[in-house]
Amino acid sequence: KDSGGTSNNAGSSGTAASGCKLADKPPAAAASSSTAGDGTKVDGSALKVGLAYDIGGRGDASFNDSAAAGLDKAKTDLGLKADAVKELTAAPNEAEDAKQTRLRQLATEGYNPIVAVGFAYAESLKVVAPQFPDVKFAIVDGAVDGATNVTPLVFAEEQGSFLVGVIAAYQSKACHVGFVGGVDIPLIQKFEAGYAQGAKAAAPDIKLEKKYLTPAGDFTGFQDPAKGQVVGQGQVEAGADVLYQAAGASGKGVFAAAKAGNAKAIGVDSDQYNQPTVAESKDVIVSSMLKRVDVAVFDFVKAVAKNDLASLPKVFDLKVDGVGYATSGGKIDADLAAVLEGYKAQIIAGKITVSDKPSS
Amino acid sequence: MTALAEAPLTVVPPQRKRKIPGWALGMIGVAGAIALLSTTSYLTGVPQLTSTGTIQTAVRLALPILLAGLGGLWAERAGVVNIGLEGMMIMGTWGAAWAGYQWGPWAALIAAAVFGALGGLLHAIATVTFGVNHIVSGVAINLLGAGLTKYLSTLLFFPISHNPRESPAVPKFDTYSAGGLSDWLGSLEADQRVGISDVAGILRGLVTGVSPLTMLAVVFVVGSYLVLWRTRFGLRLRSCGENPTAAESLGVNVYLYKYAAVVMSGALAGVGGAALVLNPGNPGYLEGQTNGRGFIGLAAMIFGNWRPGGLLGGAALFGYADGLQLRSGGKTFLALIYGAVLLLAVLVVWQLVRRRWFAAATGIVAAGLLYGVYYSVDEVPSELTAYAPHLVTLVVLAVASQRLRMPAADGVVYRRG
Amino acid sequence: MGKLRGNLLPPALAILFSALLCGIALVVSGANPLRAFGAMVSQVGEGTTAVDIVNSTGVYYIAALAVAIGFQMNLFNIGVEGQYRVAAVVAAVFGGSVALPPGIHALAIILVAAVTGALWAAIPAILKVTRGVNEVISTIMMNGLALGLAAYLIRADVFGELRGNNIRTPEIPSSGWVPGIPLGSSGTVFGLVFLAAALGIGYWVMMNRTRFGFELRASGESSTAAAAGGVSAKKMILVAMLLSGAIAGLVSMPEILGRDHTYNLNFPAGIGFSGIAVALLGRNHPGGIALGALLWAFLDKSGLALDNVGVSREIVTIMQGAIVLSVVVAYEVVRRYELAAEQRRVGRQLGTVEPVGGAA
Amino acid sequence: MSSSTSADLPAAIGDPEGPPAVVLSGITKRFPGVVANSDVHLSVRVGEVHALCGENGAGKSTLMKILYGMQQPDEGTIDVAGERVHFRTPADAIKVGIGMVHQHFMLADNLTVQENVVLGAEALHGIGGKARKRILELAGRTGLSVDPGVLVERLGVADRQRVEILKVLYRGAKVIILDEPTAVLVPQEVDELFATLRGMQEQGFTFLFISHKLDEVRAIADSVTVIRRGTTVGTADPKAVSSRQLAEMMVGSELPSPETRESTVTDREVLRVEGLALVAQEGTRPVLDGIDLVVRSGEVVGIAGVEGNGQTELVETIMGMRRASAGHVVLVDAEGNAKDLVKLGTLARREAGIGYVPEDRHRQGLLLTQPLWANRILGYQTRRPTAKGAWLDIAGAKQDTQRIVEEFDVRTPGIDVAAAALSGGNQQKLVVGRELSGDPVLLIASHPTRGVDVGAQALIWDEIKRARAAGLAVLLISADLDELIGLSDTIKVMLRGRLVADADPNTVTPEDLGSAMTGAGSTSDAVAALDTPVDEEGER
Ligand SMILES: Nc1ncnc2c1ncn2[C@@H]1O[C@H](COP(=O)(O)OP(=O)(O)OP(=O)(O)O)[C@@H](O)[C@H]1O
Ligand SMILES: Nc1ncnc2c1ncn2[C@@H]1O[C@H](COP(=O)(O)OP(=O)(O)OP(=O)(O)O)[C@@H](O)[C@H]1O
Ligand SMILES: [Mg+2]
Ligand SMILES: [Mg+2]
Repeated sequence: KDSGGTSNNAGSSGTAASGCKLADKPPAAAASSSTAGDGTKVDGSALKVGLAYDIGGRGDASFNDSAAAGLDKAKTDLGLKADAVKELTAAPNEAEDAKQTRLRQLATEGYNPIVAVGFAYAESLKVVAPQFPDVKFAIVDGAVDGATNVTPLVFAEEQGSFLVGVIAAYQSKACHVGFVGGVDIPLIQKFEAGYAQGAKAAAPDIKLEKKYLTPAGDFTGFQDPAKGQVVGQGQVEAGADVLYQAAGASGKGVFAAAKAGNAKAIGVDSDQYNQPTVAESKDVIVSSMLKRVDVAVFDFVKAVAKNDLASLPKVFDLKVDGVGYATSGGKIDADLAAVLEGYKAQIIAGKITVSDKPSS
Repeated sequence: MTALAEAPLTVVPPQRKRKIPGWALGMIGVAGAIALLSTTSYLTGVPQLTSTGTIQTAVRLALPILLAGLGGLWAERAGVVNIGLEGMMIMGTWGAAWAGYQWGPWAALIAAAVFGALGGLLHAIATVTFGVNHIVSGVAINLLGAGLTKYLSTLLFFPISHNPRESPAVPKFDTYSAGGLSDWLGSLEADQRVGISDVAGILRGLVTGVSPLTMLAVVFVVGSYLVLWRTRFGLRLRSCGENPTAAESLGVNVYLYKYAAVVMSGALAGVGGAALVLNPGNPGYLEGQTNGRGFIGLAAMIFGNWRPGGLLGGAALFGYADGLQLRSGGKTFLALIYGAVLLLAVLVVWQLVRRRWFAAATGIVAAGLLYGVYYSVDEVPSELTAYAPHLVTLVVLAVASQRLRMPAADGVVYRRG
Repeated sequence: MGKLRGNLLPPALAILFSALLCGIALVVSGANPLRAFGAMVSQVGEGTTAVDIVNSTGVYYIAALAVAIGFQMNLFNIGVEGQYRVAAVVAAVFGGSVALPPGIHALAIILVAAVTGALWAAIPAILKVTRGVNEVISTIMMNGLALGLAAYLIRADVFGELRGNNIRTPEIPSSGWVPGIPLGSSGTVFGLVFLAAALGIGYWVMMNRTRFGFELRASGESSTAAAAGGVSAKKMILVAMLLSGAIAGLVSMPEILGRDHTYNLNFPAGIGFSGIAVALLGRNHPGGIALGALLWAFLDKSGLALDNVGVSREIVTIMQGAIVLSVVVAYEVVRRYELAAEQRRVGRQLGTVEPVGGAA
Repeated sequence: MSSSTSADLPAAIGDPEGPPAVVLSGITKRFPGVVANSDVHLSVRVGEVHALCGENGAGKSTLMKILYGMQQPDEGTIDVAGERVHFRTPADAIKVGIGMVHQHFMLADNLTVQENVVLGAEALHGIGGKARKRILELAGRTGLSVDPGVLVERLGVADRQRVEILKVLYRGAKVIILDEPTAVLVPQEVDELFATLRGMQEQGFTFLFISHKLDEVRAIADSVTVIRRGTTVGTADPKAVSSRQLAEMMVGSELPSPETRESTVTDREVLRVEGLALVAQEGTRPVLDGIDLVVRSGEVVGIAGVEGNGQTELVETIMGMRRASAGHVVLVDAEGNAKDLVKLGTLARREAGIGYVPEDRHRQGLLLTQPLWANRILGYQTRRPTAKGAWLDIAGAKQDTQRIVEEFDVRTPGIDVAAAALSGGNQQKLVVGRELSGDPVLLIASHPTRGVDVGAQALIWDEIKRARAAGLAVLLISADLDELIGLSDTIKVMLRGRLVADADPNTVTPEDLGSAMTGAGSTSDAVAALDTPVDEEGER
């Protein structure tokens, strides 16, 4: 009988336990302060908010859930009434007009603002938004050219991924890290690009494994933990000892592979250390790249309530805490935290620009 | 009637003497495959082809396919085409998660079998009792299986997992390794000696981190062979797939055996679904988790010529190709192309010996083309390697289809009387 | 009269049976079935749902015709799914990269789509004819390969272009669009819905009035009798498969030329499989398929309304599965009954029902 | 009835002085549209060979299937050895010692002889070595000399027949039903079979024997029961009645005869086959080998041969349904233009003027669920009156179907009924009518009257003779040697894919033909061996 997680990783070459030769640490950050919390109480009780989720909807433990959290926060903080909220969810493989119908339905029932969660709604909004010029729409992860009543809520995933790349470099004993993407689409490539750049910045000699589970268009890559596990295991055996996944539900397989191979893992989107569905492997999760869809949704609703959409950032990036990293589980010590804050400050200050396209 | 016995009255195809028994042929095939892989691995410098991890992965990926394929085998040996395996597998994943969450992995296994069997029962009612076209019924069952599980998980899993498309985590089986043997093989593999290391890697992959489910699957394969080919039950079941009218005329209750076979088929497919849930990496049920594996199982069964041993080979090939592309991507895929060139070369020589000029020429052209690809491309685009298993299946079927022999009454709607 | 009854009774019974089944499921899960069904029906009047149903009927109709051509001769083209996807990409790429006069441009795109679909279907057809490869398996494999090919073709470094987080083919200029019938706030009916209707008529004429249709049906009914009657099975397989593929290639044309003007990552999947179900519902008859497509589209589109009344939308999928299964069972039962009735009728008319006594 | 060897008398059926082995009384069985059996009475004594005669569709097979438990009677009772029995499945009938050899082989090709034999009777000796031993013991009695481990697909017809009998023996049956066992056998094989039956009869076996060949019935049977249109007409002593009397009992009228009066043979060649060869898909052994054949206008050339010697393949190769590996098929049309068809497809050959009556009307001749007029189109989908160019001419097809129905006396309520609703004979009349409609120069007729009742048979013979007189060339394949001798102007004997002998229909007897067909050599001047001797090496 196998005693769980002691299987040797044959591939991890001689450098084991020695860690990376690290680059110079960035200058310590000046005590950064978040821009949030400007004190004034905003009243949103008059709003009727509609949410159109992407596949998965509330409860997907991923970005839909995160959007839901933003909505819930608006309920408590802005006084949004529970019955003044409507949430609808997309079905897998549905046609374009189903998305349009969903948005239109919310609009005709008087919901305003309406948040579309996921770039899949971009094409539909292009059609629907002009039909309801008075309704304020927002789209998470996307933008609609030329529609003035659609607020894009986009994130600098590459910046957050940069920081977890740094974490990976500092945590890796073999100086060899891995990235597992769910589906090979531009959005996920942003994660890869930032991660690779961050890891390289912290440890120029670092080796990187990367793999996408399925090519663009085949979205089963977000739904196949078995494949995630295989790829994760492959990367561990190739020598990687910190794995970063941006693979939706398939990420669970990556965590399991990391656990079985005595490696570490980095979660994505929300703080996965605290997520019940991956509780089994929580001890290997050193951090998660946070994509604060909840912040964006909340800020958007708040801005609508204040009638001040211009105050919203163009991109939810490190500066506005739109992205970040999680520290739950206590795997990030004070030294590393200082380093991370240093990099963060440099990125915010524009001294480091993080590319959103993988280099190769 | 002695005089008659001497004069052959009909144009009988000459009796081909099978000098070599099936199992030996299988062993030779396996040995050949290992030799081919280790040569390729040596010549291209890609050790992943035969590493422990690759083999372990192949086993894991092959498992659900193998079980689904076995399900297909049972049904088709009794003459019922089961394209609804995918739906039955989905029902299995759901059942496994539902019971496994509450009562542990063994309960999961049983529940998966029961749920799959229910799908099989439905297929049997439609095809055997009502004489519906088998493909048609299968398509409908796939729809139904997907719908039912979605509905049930919204109903039952959502309150616990807070996700309508997912179950709560399900406890898993422990895995087992052949301790000393595994370590010894590991040291052999690490030696990097041509051939020996390869064989050691492959063997080690087979004895390390084995789940009880894998052992069970092996038991099922051997058991299916024994039951179907060595017992009276199996003989009767197969006779329903070969000539149901004849079977009925000898007092075999064809409907009953068809029902038994199709229900068994569903149960096996269900267990295949359980393998997905209980495999490492899967917390539990997840919508869309089967991802077409039921269909692949069917392909593996056809590939295996409706025999358990062949099916094992087909599932292994699929698991291997998929594992390889997932673990190491385009580079190893190129190595495989190189391996295919080697294989073709061997085949060409064989055809030349047998004076089959046309076949040999075709082989040379194909080998040339493949070698051209190998030579000119650095890495195959990941979009294409992702479906390497599909491509391999297609190519292998194209090459081997004419040697395949399905049960004579497979897919034929049978009516009593 | 009897014929009509034989054709209409089974589906009516099946729908009733399935509705009953789903009603029970709803009651068991604590929902009110009448309210659910009521919501679905009233949804038709909402917003653009009615138009969406019509548009979607057209798409399903084309897919089902493609499937039905094969079914007529017991050829199971499970590959419509892959055929329409590959055709859509190639046609979209073609349409977006050539400049042609209006009308001709659209026609050329449609032609390219049909040819591409046919070529993709040609592979399993040739494998079946020359190598005896079962088309069910080969077309399933081809569906996988189609996903891969489509993903490759829309790579930004091949034919695709990035749009925010989406990837798509270059937009087809308006000369290649097929205008629809705008119905104001109720939406726009795709112009190519009429293509679907025309295909249906063509299909009927071909099946019932031409030599080719006769040969196709003869091969389906009895391949041995067809062979003795001079119908070449191989030729029929090849032609039927190519024709089926060509029609499959047109499946996404209404949407691409009428609304999207590009192929992107949100391309709907699964229409091919729905097509199989619809063809079964309509019993390969062009009129029946139209009704089946309408029913399917209705269930799909008004199923969105179930979210409003707090009922899981998945009940619709169950209903669809149950309808297909019960409709084929019902057809089979009725077919048996009618054959027996016909034999009885002939027997009565020829007076063989009562034998000529025991006259020795 | 466990492992009783066939040498002991079974407990239930044994005593010749006791009650009859089988008594069927008042059996009625209805199918949709037809009453197959109506108040049938039949009594079979222990140890006798009881023959059952009747036209096609008279209900013989149905009656036997009822006795064997395959079908349940609507009315009536069955007594076996004096005891009332109710069979729900064949297993019940097997249990009381009834066995049946069916009209059509009931064998699974892809299973071995042993598997076929033990299937369903595994309880007796298992499925392994013991069963094998028992099979070898019994095999001698039936003359079967193959290894029980070979696949049935490797066996010829006669051996398959033996396996069928072996199956029955293995189950320890004492009452054996033989439904047309001789249909596929040549006279010599029939004699062998009869010798076997007589031997077994002495050991106490009881036989129910069905045959359309009345001479055979008179040769083997101890008593004969005649069935007409589902009812028993009476029982007779076969030694006391002539074949003709028997036949008239069956039909209730005069018997037709296939004899042709005067020769209409001309010297204009219509079909010339040269060196035709066909190689089966696997293996290199030719199925057809160097076939040379000429059919002239007004001539009927008959091909005799034991089933499975390549007649089917010859016809299908001439029709283009199989690709010849060598040779020529030259057809001369009415204008005298010769054309080699060997590269053309079936349709082109039909268009060139060949009519084709296939051997199996259900599988090859008809679209069973389609109306009669649609069946008229099959094979003529490119020609008037059923088609105009690429378009079907449905009105034309209906009209011409109506003509055939009238001219050929097809008994049907209309041309819109499905072909499946017609009886076999009427279906065949439709097929023959269709194939004589396209102004053919050559008719290829495979078993044109197989399984067709006497009335339809006479009509079909008449039509063929009429067309022949009008100059049609006919290639006739038939297993019915009387038909072959009666209709043909020339007979050729086919053996193992070759034409090995010519026979003169004016002088040859069925026995002569039979021995030529089995390769036993010519025993008569009427059969002249051709100069291509049988290739002995081909026997392996
Ligand atoms: N399963 C069935 N369903 C409907 N009709 C049937 C069925 N079996 C037989 N019949 C009909 O019953 C009648 C008797 O058929 P049966 O096969 O018993 O005749 P038979 O005397 O054996 O003829 P043959 O000499 O051709 O063997 C026929 O008219 C046939 O059409
Ligand atoms: N199993 C069956 N189910 C339905 N109808 C049947 C069945 N068997 C026979 N029949 C019907 O019985 C009629 C003739 O059958 P059958 O084969 O017994 O006729 P036949 O005169 O003996 O000719 P044949 O030589 O072709 O058998 C047809 O109408 C046929 O469709
Ligand atoms: Mg008959
Ligand atoms: Mg009969």
